[in-house]
Amino acid sequence: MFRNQYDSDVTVWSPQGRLHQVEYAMEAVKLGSATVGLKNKQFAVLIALKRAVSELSAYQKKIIPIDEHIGISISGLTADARMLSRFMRTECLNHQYAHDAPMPVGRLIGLVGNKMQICTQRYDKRPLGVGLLVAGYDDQGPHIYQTCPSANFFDCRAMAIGARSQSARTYLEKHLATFMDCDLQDLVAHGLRALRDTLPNEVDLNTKNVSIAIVGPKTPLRIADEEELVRFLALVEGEERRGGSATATGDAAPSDRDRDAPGDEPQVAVSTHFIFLIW
Amino acid sequence: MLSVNGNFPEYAVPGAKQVRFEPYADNGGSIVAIAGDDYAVIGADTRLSTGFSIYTREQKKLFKLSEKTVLGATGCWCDTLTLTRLLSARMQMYEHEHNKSMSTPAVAQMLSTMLYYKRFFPYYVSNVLAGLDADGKGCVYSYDPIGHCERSNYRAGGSAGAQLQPLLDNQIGLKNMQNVTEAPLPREKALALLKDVFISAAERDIYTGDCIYILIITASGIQEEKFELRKD
Amino acid sequence: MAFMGDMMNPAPFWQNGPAPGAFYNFPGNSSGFGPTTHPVQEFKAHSATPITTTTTVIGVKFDKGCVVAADTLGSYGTLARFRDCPRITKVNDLILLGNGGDYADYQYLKDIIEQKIIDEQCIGDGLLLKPRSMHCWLTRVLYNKRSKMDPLWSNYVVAGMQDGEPFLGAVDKLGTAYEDAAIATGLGAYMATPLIREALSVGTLDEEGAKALVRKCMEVLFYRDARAFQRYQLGVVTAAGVRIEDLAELKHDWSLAHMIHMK
Amino acid sequence: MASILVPEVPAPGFSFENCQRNAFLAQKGFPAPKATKTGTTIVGIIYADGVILGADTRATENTVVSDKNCQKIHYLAGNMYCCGAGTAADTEMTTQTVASQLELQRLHTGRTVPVETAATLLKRMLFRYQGYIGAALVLGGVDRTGPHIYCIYPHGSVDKLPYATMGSGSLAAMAVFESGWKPNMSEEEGKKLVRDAIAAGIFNDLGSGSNVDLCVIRNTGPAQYLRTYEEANVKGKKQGSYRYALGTTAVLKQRVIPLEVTSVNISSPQPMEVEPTHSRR
Repeated sequence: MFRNQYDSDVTVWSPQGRLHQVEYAMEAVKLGSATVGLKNKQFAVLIALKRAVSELSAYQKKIIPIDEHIGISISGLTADARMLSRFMRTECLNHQYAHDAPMPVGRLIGLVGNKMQICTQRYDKRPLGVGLLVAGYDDQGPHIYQTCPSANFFDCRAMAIGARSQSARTYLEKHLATFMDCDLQDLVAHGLRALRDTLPNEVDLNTKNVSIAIVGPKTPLRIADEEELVRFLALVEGEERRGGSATATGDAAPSDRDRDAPGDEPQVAVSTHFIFLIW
Repeated sequence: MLSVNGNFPEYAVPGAKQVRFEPYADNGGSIVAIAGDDYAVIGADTRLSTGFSIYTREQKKLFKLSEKTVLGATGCWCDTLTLTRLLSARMQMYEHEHNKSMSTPAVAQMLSTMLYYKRFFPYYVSNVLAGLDADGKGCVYSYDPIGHCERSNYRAGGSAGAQLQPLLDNQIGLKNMQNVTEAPLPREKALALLKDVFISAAERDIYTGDCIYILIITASGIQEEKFELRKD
Repeated sequence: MAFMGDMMNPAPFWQNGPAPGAFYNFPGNSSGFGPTTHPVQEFKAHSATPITTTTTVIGVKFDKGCVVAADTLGSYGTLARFRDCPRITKVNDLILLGNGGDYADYQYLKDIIEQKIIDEQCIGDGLLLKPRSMHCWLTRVLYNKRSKMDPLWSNYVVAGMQDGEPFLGAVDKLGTAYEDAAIATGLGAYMATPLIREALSVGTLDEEGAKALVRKCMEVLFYRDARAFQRYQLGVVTAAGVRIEDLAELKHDWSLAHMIHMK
Repeated sequence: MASILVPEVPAPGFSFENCQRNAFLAQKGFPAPKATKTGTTIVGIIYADGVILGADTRATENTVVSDKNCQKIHYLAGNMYCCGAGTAADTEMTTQTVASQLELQRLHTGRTVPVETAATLLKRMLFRYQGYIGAALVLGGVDRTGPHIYCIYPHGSVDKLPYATMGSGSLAAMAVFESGWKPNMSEEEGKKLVRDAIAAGIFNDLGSGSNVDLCVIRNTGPAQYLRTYEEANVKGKKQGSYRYALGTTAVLKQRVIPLEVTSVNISSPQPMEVEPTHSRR
């Protein structure tokens, strides 16, 4: 089933100047459960919503540690994410081996971007169907990066990707100004609230479906264990939920607000960001 | 053609001459490791030297590989540096793949494999690995440069290893003694013994001296200690 | 045709004297005839010998930075051949690099390092290579070359500011790396380090004290090292950046010579 | 010619009879045993009224210290001493040989032997043996022509200098002299400088170690040998006790051999004539 006749192959342009296969790949990100990343002056935090495929299965891992100072949370094709995370881990190890210093986060993202770009330009390859939120800490402080199947990457202060993540972004945008100066507890609380906004009303965050990773100065990347999760979840427990966000199909309505997140809205965002942005 | 050879004695002509490149160096240093029931102590001197001169008096030769494992390595320092870097990279890969940190016996086995991988261009390193095993018992592994591995409770290695091992055999192994009862070695005694044997080594081995850097591995973590030796 | 030597089996480039005319065809000198003490051409001949060489490079740490000094003589065997071989370079605002040993190998590696820095600047993320990373990278490069039995025949001294603290490290041609507050390579390892260690044992130095100490060491080396030279470079790295001073000329005093009489 | 009554006087000098055998053995893979080398720092300077010699006290066999407090400043004559580096036996024997020759010379002439005589004897001896006697010496002394320091190399070459160093720590010591020596130093300054030079060797050269020995030879008065002028390195204090309880060593075998004692009466023979005061033994 083709949406139109210009999407048979990654290398075929549409007359509007779009690469439909790449745009379809962007859609894959939205199939994954939501994940939120945000930072203050010291820490970068990833919060992800885990899904269980069935009652019988375990919750799918969403956050992958890359190095002592970098972690990623994924949305989209897990297998693609595993390939990418393996690449990132190798790069970090190589950098540590040759330079006796942790890989700067921005440079790692640059390499990931280059790697992902190759398969958007060759007919015998397919774009990766996964979006990443990368949290890292280096000499320049904490970082949150977002990468897309289109091989774009963005340096963000806060970001959310995945199913129904528009609601989380709305929350993040609203509170963006407060993040930089709040402490770690509040930062996590903000993240949890943002993530909770993506949930249907009948579901709430619990220790089983939430995963939190924190990285900061003298704090190697740590994925919160059950005990810590309980403490973090207690921060937002019982709060009134903003609600209304959780429509079953996710963020269908295109919006101009989330210019930081081209990945989510191919129809609008890609045409402005992906194709004409020169990095 | 005139043959000059044979008519004149062969004088060595000074000046620029071809030097055979020697890829190994002996940078000296000694290690002693002692394991107890719930601890392991490992110490190495901090003198890095070549020939008759000292590179530095404060080179730590112990590498914390994890919370439970410490590697002491002496010999050819450039090989040591490379080996330990590779080892920690491999350990991180293990951690990523298995989602847990490596146990001391696992590190011990991997080190053996990594050494044997270079069987015909070996790492010229004397390794002694100390740590706690899966049951929390202290353990010591010692190696030859090409990967032979042996678990024991005490071991001396490096430039004064041959002088210190008999002393440890006697004091800890209670070899060749009568009317002695084997009792678990308390930590304080092990530490005192380790310092004492290094004092003796510094007396007689020119490559051992300056300072001992000691790590004490227990279930609650790794403690550091330093102890001065003679500087000549 | 005797003076031509063995055309099929030419001698190595440098061997005790000018090979082309073979003036010095003394026995025992392998540029000539007959069996030699070592094979002239081995199966896989690498740069087994340094050709144009430089001597000592000294590095000293003081309270707020490091000083590195080296003279500018390039020796061609026993010949004092090149008199202007600078071998202290600024790598970036954090790193000062000194070298001693084969000069060609140094120039080769210097070009690579310079390109590495340009590449980094092109990324434009404002991050600078730090001395510890530079030190580690050099160690890897030199170790890899030695493992191929094709060494870069030189020693490096890396000085710099690592996160606000002075850093001083050395690497030799094998990839033997260490850090210390007093580093000297070549003959300086025997003659300069005793003086520097003695000075440091008294207390930490300030910048002027460290510079004076290094100048004294250069003078002593000039008296005793046959491959040393009176013109030298001195570089300082502090939090303010890297500064390489203009070539300095040693003051030397030979009045002592008049006191020496064999009778 | 030789008999028990008239033993043959051995030929003076070294015996070379095993040289060929040893060369053959070495070729077959049995090298000669290693001699003790004193990887050493020895120095000497001229100061205002005399000379000061200095030495460390470590002797090594390869990388093992074989003597922690050996003596490297050897007596030659009352007015001169000689520091030795290289093969321990060679330095000791060479200086002893020359010392006896100097004493004979002194008795023969009835005068203080000049330092130059010692230097000449030493260099002749070393040159004759073409470096096979591995003695590197710093000779210092005073005579009627003033203070002298000679530096004598194993092959027999000689330097006469105001300050000299030898041995594996010679570069470290020379660095100290090059930066600190000046003409007409006082005795205190001189001793300090020599101590510093030896200390530089002790701490920076692995072949040198332990203590500093000095020997001050003044133009006036006798030489002053300052054995252990400074204990540069003190042995660390042991924390444990390493005494063994009685009975720790196993007795493997025990055998009692009874001694048969038989008493014999010895009667002393009667002397021919008895001297009341002297008795012969």
